[in-house]
Amino acid sequence: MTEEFEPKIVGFLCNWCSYAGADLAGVSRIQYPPNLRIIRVMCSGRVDPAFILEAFISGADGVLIAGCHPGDCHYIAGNYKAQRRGILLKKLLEQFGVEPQRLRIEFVSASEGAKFAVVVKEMVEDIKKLGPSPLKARVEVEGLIHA
Amino acid sequence: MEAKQSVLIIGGGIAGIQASLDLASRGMKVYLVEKTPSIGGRMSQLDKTFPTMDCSMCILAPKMIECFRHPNITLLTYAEVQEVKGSAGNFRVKILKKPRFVDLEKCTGCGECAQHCPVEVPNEFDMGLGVRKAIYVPFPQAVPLKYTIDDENCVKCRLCQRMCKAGAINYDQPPETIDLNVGAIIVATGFELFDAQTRSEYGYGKYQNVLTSLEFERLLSASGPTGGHLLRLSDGRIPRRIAFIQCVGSRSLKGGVSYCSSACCVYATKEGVLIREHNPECEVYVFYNDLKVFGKGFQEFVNRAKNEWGVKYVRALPGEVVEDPKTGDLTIWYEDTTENVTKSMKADIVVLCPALVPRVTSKELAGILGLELDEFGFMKSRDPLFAPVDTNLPGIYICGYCQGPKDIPESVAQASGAAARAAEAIVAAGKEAH
Amino acid sequence: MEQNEKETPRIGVFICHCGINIGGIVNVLEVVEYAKTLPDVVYAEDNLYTCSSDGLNKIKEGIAKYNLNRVIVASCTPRTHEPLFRATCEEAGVNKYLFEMANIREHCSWAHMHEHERATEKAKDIVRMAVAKARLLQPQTEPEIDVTPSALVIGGGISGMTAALCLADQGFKVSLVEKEPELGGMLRNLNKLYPTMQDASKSLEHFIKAVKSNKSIDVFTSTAVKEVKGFIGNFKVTLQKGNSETPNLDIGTIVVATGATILEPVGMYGYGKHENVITQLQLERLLKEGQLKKPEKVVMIQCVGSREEKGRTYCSRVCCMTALKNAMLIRELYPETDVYLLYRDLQTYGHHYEHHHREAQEKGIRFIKYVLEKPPEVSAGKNGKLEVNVYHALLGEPIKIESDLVVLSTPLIQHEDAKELSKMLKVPLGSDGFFFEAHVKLRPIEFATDGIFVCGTAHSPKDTAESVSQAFGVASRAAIPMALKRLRTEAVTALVDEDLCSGCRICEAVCEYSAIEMQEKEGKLTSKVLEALCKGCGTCGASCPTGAITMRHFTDNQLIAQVRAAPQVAKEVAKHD
Amino acid sequence: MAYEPRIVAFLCNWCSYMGANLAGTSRISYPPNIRIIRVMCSGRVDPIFVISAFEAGADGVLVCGCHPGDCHYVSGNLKAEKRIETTRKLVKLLGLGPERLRLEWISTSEGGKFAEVVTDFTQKLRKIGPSPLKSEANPKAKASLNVQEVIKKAIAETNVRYCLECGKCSGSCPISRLNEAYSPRRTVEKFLIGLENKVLPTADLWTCLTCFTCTERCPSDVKYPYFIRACRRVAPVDVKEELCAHRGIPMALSRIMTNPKIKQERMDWLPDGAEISEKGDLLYFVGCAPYLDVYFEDFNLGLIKIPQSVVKILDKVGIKPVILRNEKCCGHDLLWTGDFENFEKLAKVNAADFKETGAKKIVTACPEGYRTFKEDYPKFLENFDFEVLHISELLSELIDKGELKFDTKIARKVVYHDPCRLGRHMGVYEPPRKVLASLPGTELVEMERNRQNALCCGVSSWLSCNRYSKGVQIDRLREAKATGADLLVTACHKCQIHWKCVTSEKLPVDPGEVTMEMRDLSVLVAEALKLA
Repeated sequence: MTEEFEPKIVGFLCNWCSYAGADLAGVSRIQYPPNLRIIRVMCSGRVDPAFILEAFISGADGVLIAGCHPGDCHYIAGNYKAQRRGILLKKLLEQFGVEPQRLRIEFVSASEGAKFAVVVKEMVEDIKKLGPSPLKARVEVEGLIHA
Repeated sequence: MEAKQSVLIIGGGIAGIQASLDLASRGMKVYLVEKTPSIGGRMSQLDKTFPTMDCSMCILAPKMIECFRHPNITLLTYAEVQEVKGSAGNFRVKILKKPRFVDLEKCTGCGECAQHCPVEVPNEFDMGLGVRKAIYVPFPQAVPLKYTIDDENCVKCRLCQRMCKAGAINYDQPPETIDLNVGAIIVATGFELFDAQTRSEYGYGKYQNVLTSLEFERLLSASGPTGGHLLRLSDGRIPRRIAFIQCVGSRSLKGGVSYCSSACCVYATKEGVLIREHNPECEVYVFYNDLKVFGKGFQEFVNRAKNEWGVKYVRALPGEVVEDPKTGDLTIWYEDTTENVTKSMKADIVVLCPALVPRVTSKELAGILGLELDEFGFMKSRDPLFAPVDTNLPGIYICGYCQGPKDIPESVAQASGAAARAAEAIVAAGKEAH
Repeated sequence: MEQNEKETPRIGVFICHCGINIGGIVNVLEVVEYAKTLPDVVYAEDNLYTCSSDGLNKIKEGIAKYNLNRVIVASCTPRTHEPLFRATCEEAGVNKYLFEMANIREHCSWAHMHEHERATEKAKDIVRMAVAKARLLQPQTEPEIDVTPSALVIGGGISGMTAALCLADQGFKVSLVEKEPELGGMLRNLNKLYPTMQDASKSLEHFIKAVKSNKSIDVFTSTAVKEVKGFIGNFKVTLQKGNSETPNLDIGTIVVATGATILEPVGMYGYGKHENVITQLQLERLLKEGQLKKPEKVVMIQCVGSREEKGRTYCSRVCCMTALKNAMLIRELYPETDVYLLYRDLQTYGHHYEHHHREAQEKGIRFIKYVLEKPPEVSAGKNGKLEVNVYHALLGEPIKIESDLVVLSTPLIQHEDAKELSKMLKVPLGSDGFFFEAHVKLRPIEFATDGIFVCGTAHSPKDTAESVSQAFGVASRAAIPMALKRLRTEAVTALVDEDLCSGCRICEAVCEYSAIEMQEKEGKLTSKVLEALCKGCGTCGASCPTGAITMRHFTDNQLIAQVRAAPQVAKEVAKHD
Repeated sequence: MAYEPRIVAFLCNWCSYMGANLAGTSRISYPPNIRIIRVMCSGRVDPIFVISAFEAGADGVLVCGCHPGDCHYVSGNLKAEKRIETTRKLVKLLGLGPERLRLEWISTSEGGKFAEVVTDFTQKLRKIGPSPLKSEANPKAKASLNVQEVIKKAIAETNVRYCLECGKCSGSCPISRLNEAYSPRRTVEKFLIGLENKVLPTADLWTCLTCFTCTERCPSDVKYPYFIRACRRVAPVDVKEELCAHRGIPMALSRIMTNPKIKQERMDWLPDGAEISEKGDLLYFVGCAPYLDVYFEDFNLGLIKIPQSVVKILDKVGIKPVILRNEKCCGHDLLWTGDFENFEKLAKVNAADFKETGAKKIVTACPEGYRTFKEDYPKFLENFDFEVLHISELLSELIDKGELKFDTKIARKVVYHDPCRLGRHMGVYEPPRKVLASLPGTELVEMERNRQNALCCGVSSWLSCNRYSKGVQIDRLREAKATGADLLVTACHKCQIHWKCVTSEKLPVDPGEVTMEMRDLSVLVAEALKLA
């Protein structure tokens, strides 16, 4: 099929800031490409590395984790922990041959609808450049797809 | 709900919200009256809050929604207190509910009406910098998320009525009077800005690039008229230098109020830091007299602003601001009192920090309630030392800025204080009854 | 609660047009048809406004007609509408935690208004993800705990006494603990109180009498808190008087009102070297006892040991007003005495204090601003006088004052023993040494740990009026759980699989709410969640190496199911079935 | 004892002084009434020498120089001739009699002529009789005051004690901007911490323009100009005299007028046919126009047109104003230069004369007089209860009543300058604008800084006329010019004098940027009524 590659991105958004930010983007009718699939978590600290790997294995071309700005975390410091894990995880992904740019960690506050849209736009463009996730290819070849 | 167990709270800002939640969550019935179409008050207009730089709306919105959802809280927005009779334990209150011309039950807040409304008017929420329609919600996170037709500007084209699938528009909606019976009353009517135009030497209202701090707050806000892009309104240019002027009308024995508004030094610092975040190229100068850093973490915040963010402080209240009519650039004349030299500085935007003053309407409200005001129009405490939230009348309590200058945490703590006193009064009334 | 697992999910999906907000962009009917193809979906329909009362009835009818045990509404954001739909489900007998929301407005139709087809595809994906999670949803109950209607107030100063009295008058029992033999705290040292200039000791008498005579208040003087166990509503507190230990108190909520003390400026400006260099507090006492001999020239120095570049950086808030007050008292006492006030920035905030400043100006107090870089110098001068040299920053000139009394304004600082208390209560101290509240802006007088509150100068320097204000506030916050008697706690909490738990304590370390404690079970150390304290953020779950911890309502398999559903392409999935 | 005139004579060193010597060596006798002061050239004789001689009680003043053409300094004597002419006019206005001032050419060889001149002058003065100023004690003498007390009182009364040292005053002060050394804030602060001696003997005390810009803006309501005025009263006089422009002639004239015996001849300006009354409801206070018109005649400002216009306008609406033929100075300049004693004397005399006429209303075309009568007299005198109007107020009243009809089109773009005394001192901003706006054909434009923010014309009370004040003047003219207007209207004589003065000197800027046609409000109105 000749149609342009449209990456699938899985986004983990914390309930208190980033999810609200995404809401605001919508409310303010700020347009961004429809490639993101949002999963709401109470706190970005909840995002287990396993979820992220799972996303890639399931065929995601990119993963976004968005949490409150430092200091804003509804749970005091969950967002820091997410941040720290993210950095480690990028290294890990490289081991798997997944470009670290496919994982993006962002602070998006409830008032940053515009920023949220920008983040998604950028990510979609970046990943379009990278092409489909190598992991996805492998997964399909090795037939590890979850029924 | 019997009168003794219910409380009337006047003012839907952060203080009124906190008092409402405190009382409601302990099982008391609360009527929260707000004269605008949405609760949220001043705090909802702020971009960030000092000294933590919390996003204001992020931390406020959940509380607003909690108020809306709480089974013990009845929101009476777009409403005003008309008459109060009776005494502690048993007040009889008349509330005037102004017509929204929109059926609260039917309106789903989808916004289709506003999308098609042809009338654009300056948006109060953005301090008039942005525009809204004649049918509007004050801001996207408004609570309740219900639309209101502002009668003055509506041209009755009925487009909204045609667009509204829910059939919520009702041009014939009459004003409504509600009778309440409450055991206690809490007043939390907050503040407004001193009219910066009275200090004509700064050219506010005459020069487009001279703004008040609240206008500037909206200009900084991601949800503001420029979507958080820091631009000059006169020509859309990116500012290279922004100057803040403190004490515009405050600490003034003439042409203003004699007290210190208490928040300006630090919120100017906050806005200064935000500017540097937006655009590190843009210089920030804060012209002050005494830097008021008395609050928890304030001095540390100012130190960070100086050392980490490069916000510059000049001990001087400028004499005047003059615009170059060709460029719209502003020249500030001042004496640097620590360098002992009088000089001028060019700036792209000048932000005035006007005195924060009690609501003009508080006089009228005090009249209705029978409360005493002090010389500035603040609600008077029974004893400024040991009964700060009590008034001359038992059963009526005050909190937040309407009681005197304070910042958000002080307002929140005091709101809880007023709630405690209201609860006490109700417990006492209960005892008498038995 | 696990018994529902067997029950096969019967999912109903209600998709909202939201007028034309969704319907105008997303092909809702196509989504409805798609939803019907998804596993365990037994019913799907579209509504003009699902949130309208008519829409809500449709949900109830659906539940009854197709005996649905899972409900999905695909419309707007759960942040505003979830509670409404949850309530509807409960009314129709479906546990509210079996409701899931798919946000196809804010996150879809509004964000992709010009791409109808792809928006529709995305809407389908979002619905599919919701279904994936809904299939695994479990009903939850919000556990309730009892609350002992009795408060512990630590500290018998003006804050503690105010809080105690207010709590007592709200009908609660109060135990007031003061480590000194007398109630009163800092006020016992003070002379007059600004702004009203009333007599500190007179006001204090009145309060102490009120506290002692209040039947609901037990006063423990010369007493310290020895141990605190348990959690909100159910604290067990041990007090110690001398070396006799009192029996445990059952406490519902705790108020920390331990106050602050004043910095002793040893070695600063010749304090300790010249006996006519004293602190503002010593002057206060001299004035109180009428012991101040007539000085010719008094010099007061502000910010002594506060607002420093490093170290004690904070402003102590009360010193400027205290100095102004005492300067005026001296001028009233001895009108010929010149009083110089050497300040950095006058903290005459609020609507009373600037007025005092003006009064001081009328009384001829001489104000001289100095800067941190060039602090004043105090040295021995001629015939027993002191020579104060200060660089007058606003004249740019050095000024020399022959003074016979130098008064140092030193800041309020935290008590030494505060550290122990903070450990005992598991509540933090800030870098300034004062107790650190849960949220600087909106939770200023409570700790992150439920049921423990703070007020007065234990929280940060403040004057009497401000401490009293906070004390009343605390009296409300601390009363709420006691007034409710029973407390509903989070249903969305952490859940430990004790077999998998290796007792590594990582979760204990990462939890900000001290909601995890370790327990011995069959000789094995495992972590245990104190549900009353858990807020359900899930940080512990994410950091658990063995995957022993998961979250209710946001379980690993629920989230992973969503993750797996996310990247698939609707068309293909549709083909599968 | 019989009256013997005292003559003060200024003799030039090269001719007349030698002539006097010759008279002596040749034993030619002449009356001993003369006291000789040697000057290098008669051109050196400044009007203030003459006026001071009269103020000090001289009955006559004689100025002698070389014959035209013989001047050792080419033409000093001709300059003297012109200057003496002007001075004589002033002497005439003062009513001393022009013949009391005499100019003579006496060469080295004319000992005889010298003796004749002295003899003749002495006889003439014997006939005229003694100068009315003679008897008076030196009016310069001032009451001795307790400096500390005066300052303490001023600090309290002018709110200086409330200073927050924010520097808003200095940031507003037109002079501080140009003169780094000057700061109202620092001046105040020195007084507040007991360092007044660092100010009192210095020029700082005489630098303030008393323009009220700082007063207008001070958040602590510090009335700095009043404070300065009070301090000037107890400051050393010599510093002041050094800093007074025109060698202090204006103050000298004012002081002279405190003398009750003075009978001025100041009514020559009255237009033919204009009727004025002795008694009546409305008194028009002319002010210094006649003197200024003479003293600054070289500027050709036609200042005398101002009272003439006023009288004509009043006549047009049928008002025959009372005008005092021996009207005294209002005392404004004395008051603001700290000479309270002589100010009070003038105030008393004026108040008495006003009452005489039975007037209820006092109208003036001079902001200083206006301010002084409305603001200061009531504070210094008991029951000074007149309604005081500035001409612009009266005019706009008349326009409201429709009593003024303008038949001439004044097709000009006009910019109005707010004189400090009229504007910030008294809050009269709108009446002048209203008058201008109602002139047919005029387009009224505003300067960037107008009304309460208007910039001062640069000098007040003839004090501290220096490069800084010139800077202010140029700045203001630039601002006026920048509006694109072609006529600069003010309502104060002195604004015009100061601007004319600065533009007639060598300018630091291109004259095109600042030179502008100027007009007084009343004169322009008269023109619009075809009365000019």
